[in-house]
Amino acid sequence: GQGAKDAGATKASGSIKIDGSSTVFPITEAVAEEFQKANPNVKVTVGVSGTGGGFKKFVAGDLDISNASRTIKDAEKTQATSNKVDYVEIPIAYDGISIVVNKANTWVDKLTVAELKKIWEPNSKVKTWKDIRPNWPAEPIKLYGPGTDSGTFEYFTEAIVGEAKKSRPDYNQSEDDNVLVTGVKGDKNSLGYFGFSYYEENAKELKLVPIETGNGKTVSPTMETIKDGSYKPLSRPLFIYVSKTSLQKPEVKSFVKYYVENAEELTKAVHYVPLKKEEYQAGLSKVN
Amino acid sequence: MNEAVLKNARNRSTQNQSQKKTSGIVQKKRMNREDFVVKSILFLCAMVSILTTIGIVAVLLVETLSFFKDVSLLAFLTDTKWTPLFKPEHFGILALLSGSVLITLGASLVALPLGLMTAIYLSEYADDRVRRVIKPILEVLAGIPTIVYGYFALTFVTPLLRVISPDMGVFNALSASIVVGIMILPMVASLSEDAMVSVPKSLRNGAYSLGATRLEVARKVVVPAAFSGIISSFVLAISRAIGETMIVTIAAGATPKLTLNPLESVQTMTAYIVQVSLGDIQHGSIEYKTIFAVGMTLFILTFLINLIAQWLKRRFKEEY
Amino acid sequence: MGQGNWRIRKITDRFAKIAFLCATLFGIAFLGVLLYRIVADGAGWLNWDFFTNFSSRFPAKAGVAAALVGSIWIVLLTGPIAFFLGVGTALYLEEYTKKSWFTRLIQVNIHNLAGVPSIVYGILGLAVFVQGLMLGQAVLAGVFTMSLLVLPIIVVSSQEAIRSVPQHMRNASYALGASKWQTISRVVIPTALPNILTGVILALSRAIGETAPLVVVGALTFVAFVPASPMDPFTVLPIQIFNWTSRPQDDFRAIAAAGIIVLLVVLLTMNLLAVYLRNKYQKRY
Amino acid sequence: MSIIQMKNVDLYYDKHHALKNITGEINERSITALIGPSGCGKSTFLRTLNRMNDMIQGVHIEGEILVAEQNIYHADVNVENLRKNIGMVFQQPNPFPKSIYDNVAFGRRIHGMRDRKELDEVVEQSLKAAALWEEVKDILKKPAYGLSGGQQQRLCIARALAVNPQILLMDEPTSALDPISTAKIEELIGELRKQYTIVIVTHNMQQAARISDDTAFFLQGEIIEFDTTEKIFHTPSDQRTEDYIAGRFG
Amino acid sequence: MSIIQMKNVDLYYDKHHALKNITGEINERSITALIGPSGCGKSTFLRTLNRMNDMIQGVHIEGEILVAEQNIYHADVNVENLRKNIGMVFQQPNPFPKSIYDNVAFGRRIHGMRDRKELDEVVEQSLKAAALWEEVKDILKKPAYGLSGGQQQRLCIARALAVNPQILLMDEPTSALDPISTAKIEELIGELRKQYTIVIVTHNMQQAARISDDTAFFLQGEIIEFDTTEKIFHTPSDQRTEDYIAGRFG
Ligand SMILES: Nc1ncnc2c1ncn2[C@@H]1O[C@H](COP(=O)(O)OP(=O)(O)OP(=O)(O)O)[C@@H](O)[C@H]1O
Ligand SMILES: Nc1ncnc2c1ncn2[C@@H]1O[C@H](COP(=O)(O)OP(=O)(O)OP(=O)(O)O)[C@@H](O)[C@H]1O
Ligand SMILES: [Mg+2]
Ligand SMILES: [Mg+2]
Ligand SMILES: O=P([O-])([O-])[O-]
Repeated sequence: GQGAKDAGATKASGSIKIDGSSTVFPITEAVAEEFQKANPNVKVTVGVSGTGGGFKKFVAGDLDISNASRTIKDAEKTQATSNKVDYVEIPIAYDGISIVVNKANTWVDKLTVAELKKIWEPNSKVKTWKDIRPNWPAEPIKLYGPGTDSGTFEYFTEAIVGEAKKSRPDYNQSEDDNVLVTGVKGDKNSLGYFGFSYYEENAKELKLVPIETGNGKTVSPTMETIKDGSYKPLSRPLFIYVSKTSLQKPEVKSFVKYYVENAEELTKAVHYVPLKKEEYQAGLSKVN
Repeated sequence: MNEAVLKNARNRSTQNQSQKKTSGIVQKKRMNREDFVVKSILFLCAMVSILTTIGIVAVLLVETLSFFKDVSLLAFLTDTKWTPLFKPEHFGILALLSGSVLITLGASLVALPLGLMTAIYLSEYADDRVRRVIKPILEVLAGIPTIVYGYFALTFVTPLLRVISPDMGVFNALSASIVVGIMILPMVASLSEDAMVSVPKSLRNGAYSLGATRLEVARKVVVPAAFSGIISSFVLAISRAIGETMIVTIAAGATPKLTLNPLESVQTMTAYIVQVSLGDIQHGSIEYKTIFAVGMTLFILTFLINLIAQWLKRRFKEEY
Repeated sequence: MGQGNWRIRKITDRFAKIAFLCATLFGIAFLGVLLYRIVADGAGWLNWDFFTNFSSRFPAKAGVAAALVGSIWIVLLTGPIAFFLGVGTALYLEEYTKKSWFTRLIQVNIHNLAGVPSIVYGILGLAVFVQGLMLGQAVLAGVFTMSLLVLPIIVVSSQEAIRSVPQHMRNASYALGASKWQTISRVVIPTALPNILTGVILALSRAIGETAPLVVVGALTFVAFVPASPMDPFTVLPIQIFNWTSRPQDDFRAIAAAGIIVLLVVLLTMNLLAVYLRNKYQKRY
Repeated sequence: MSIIQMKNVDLYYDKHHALKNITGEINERSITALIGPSGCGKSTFLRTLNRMNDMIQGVHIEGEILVAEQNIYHADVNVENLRKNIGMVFQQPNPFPKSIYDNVAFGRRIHGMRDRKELDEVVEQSLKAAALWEEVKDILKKPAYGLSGGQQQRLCIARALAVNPQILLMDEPTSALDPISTAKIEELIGELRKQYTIVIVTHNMQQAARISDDTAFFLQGEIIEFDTTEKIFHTPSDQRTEDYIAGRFG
Repeated sequence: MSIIQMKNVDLYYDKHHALKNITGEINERSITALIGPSGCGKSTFLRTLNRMNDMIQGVHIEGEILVAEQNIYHADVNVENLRKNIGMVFQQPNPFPKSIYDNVAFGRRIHGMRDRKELDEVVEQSLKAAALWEEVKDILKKPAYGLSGGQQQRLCIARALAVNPQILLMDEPTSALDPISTAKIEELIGELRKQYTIVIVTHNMQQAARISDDTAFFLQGEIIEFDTTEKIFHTPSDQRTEDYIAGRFG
């Protein structure tokens, strides 16, 4: 199915303003597309000015919904309070972070969290593959990762290095995950991390690195391992923030309900990982 | 013919006599409202750019000052690392500055000579019909979305360059600057060509009649006479190169690094500004304020470039 | 001045001609390769639905209806506004002021504005037009922001164009009793028009390809309706294209190419008028 | 009766003293010729009469010039109207990059004539008066730049005549013309003398002698002698005038 | 002995047939005057002799022009060398926007002269030859645009003379000059005749009669008569020539 379940309030009209994270955008777009079809009189608009840019507008009361790839920060909360913007936070999906190497890389079978930390921590001594494990080649390692202001970067550093935004700086950064894919593909000694969906689309040309978590188990990111939480620690939740004032508007309310009810299916459709059913239920209850 | 002239003259005389009573040759200035209105309107137009500058400088200045409350100017100017979004934080503008210099310089090395040569070809060598076709075609290059250029650099130019120099990075300043150069090429070519075409033909004829070759006419007569326009085109093009983000972000990566090696990945000041303003960063935080400090630096940089250009123009201008 | 000198000069001249031609062809060849790749990727996706559909998560259903109309709005409104402001400023500087510290200041200013990154215009536009003038995230806010962004290009090229109008033409007009404005509007502007139009072409080319400042001002990415007035929310082609290229699926990159083709067609159509006028008025004297 | 009076006019190009203490009168409905060697200031002087020097930066004028009893350098003079009434033809042809028709119609249009028929009439009359009509009547819509040098100059004369000036300033108007066209223009000038005041710079002594009533001889920015043409050419009072005229061929 | 031979030369500006079947010879070390009404093709013809028409788009030439026995329209003619040896002075002064010195030195410099002393020498000689030295010797570094019209024209003559041409084409070189400068230039032309071949367009019949050995009379693109000046001015064979000359004043 293409996800167009009955959208309920077909009589709704008005407009719904959404803005924020580029990571969350594909999901919201999918929802908006379907909702719009069912409610032609509602004008849903979705912008992509980044989580930070979205929150800026959201806390000023300019938006109905803000897409976010992280939770709201204290300073943003303060602004929201002072502008009398009250909101609800609804998690809507997971984004797995996949570690990949070049297809021609024959030596890497898995990496432990400790090894990843050793590679990525500030002042890291790792210059060649050999510096990670002595039996790996003495070829220089080329690192690829997302730009420093993305949610992925923040989450990865927190999970691996132990503190958000702590990272060695001398890796190839790019804002665009497709560009990272190209980078890893083009470099035999590369190692990179980026959103799971980008790996999935390019699975044939990349080699996925399983992660050995604390208790000796090795996991690769898949829909299942991310969803059930076993792909730890590299999956992060995505959110939408809904203004409570806006929720009073019937069109917004029905949109949000529609969003949460259809999130599972539509999330999969755009290659993100859905939450568990009960998590969606929890979200839905915040709206009602 | 005489009759016609006479008749005409007679007509005029009667007309003149009737005119003379009402209006002498020397008339009091009527309240010249038209010129006043026009001048005022044009002045307002000019004020738009002034106000824009004031707006931009104000925005930059306020936030920059508040940025320097937290970060010392000395560290800003001497630190060699730029990691405001990292822990540990460093605010060494040099790392971004070198990226901007590298890209701008590279792009200029591509666009200025090629653009000027194209302009000379079009204005001095090409047939008028050829010119009328080629010029708009080249101008298409200015309208291609930069994201297209970015991917073209990454997926076409870089692999090509890597054939020559296999161990250059996938992200490198060279590929980005070549493509930025191509993007600004029409700016140089078109505007310079216009300036050259405006040089009166009689000047060219003067030189040709002395036995000058086309090249000599172009170099010694046309280019000097069109100098002001050429410099303006250069400045606009360089400015555009400095301001470019997308191509650089895609093809050169986003790695602030103090290096002048074009084979490495870099980040420019503008790319950084875009990255942060469209990212996750919470607006109003110190990290966010960095973009204004960077913007201010950029503003000062372009200001210096413009001063040099003005000086060049005044120094070498030839008026006809 | 022996034969040697002649030969060297001749050879230099020949060589230079070839070099100049190569330089010209380089740009064209580059464009050729670029276009070839775009068309090869995107042409297959161009069909009527592509023009009437809105953004979609299914590549096959995605279209540019909103973005196309948004881009047309932006260009159609930015063109005249930037032209008026730009040419007006250039005229003021070239015809109505004596060289003084003040005009030089304006001059340096304008050149400087050309180097300000586009996103900074976005930040300014957000503060002044969206919030200050309360335009909201509407087409008009985007238009004003874009107008400021491309202003320096038009001002600078117009100034050069106006400066290259020979003085004797102005004299001829003044001697007939024309007022300053009559001289400017009927002699200077028509004579300078071809070169002014080059600036306009370059400016609009820039305006049609920009993403970042519009995003900051509030241009959207998903809009499932066509903006019917300048006060409506909007998106533009480059934003749509940018969004598609950043998707993981290959098909989206192909429809991005199709989007680029549409954008280039809009650009060419728009340039065509300017190029036609330019060729019509261009005279060598 | 004099229509133009110069009173102690001095003109400077920045520091260069180009006109020195020019004093004299120009009679109404007469032709005044200005002669003198190249660079002596004839063109500069001519331009002071319709304030075209206003256009040149760094020009500074002292003294008074009265036209019809009014000082044209007075602050509230309507310069456009002054120039409309004092036409000018320049040393070098300077047509606009427009069609032949639009060139001639230009002046009338800016002074408000809109009617196509009237304009047609003016254009035809003016081109005829400038002895150009026959050559261009079929190509009125063609650009003026296609014309030969002489044709362009006659076009400029036609353009000046089209606005019906009362005084006509001509800076070597026939120097680019062949004898036939020159004859026509001279004939025309002769006709115009009956109603108009004409001031003409010429390097051609015969022309000056032939057509002018009065002649002013300039030398290095000064008027050496200014008298009837008869007197200047036959019994000049200044040795330098005599020398200059004597060296004549032209 | 003839140095230039025209054989059935036709020239078209696109469709406009501007020169029709021009045939004739120009003698070495002589002065040939081209006369005829405005627009008859004198300038056009002059430009065919040093191939300056190459510069104009849409020009199409048929027939042959031999200079020193060589067809200058042959494919492997060195056009720059041709033009160096055939100097040209234009109808309107066209100095470069450079200093007076650089204007005169321009030709020599492009032909490879670098030595400052030599250049100084050439500049001085050429300016003297063009009767301009006295006026400009102290302002050689000043821009040429500050000069008066006549001074500019003499500067252009100096510029042409500076490259030592063997043939000199002059398109109404004195039309912007006063009698004194004209006299000097004519005197100079008289001097140059001893070594050089000069072709001069003039509207001034006296000038043609005074200085030229041969005269060609053009009418509507054709050479009506081409003979010794003596013959043309006293016993023309064609009625039209007689009419044109008779209408002379100049
Ligand atoms: N715009 C100007 N700026 C500076 N000096 C000038 C300017 N125009 C003319 N002059 C100078 O003023 C003097 C008089 O020039 P003007 O053009 O009036 O001479 P003229 O008598 O008309 O000469 P000609 O017969 O050659 O045209 C000359 O020495 C000239 O160099
Ligand atoms: N570049 C050109 N393009 C088209 N036609 C031209 C061009 N130059 C001249 N003509 C035409 O060719 C004819 C001859 O022009 P040319 O300039 O040779 O005349 P001329 O005899 O020198 O006249 P004048 O004495 O007025 O200078 C004229 O009818 C003119 O309109
Ligand atoms: Mg003069
Ligand atoms: Mg001619
Ligand atoms: O756009 P992001 O905030 O998800 O990086």
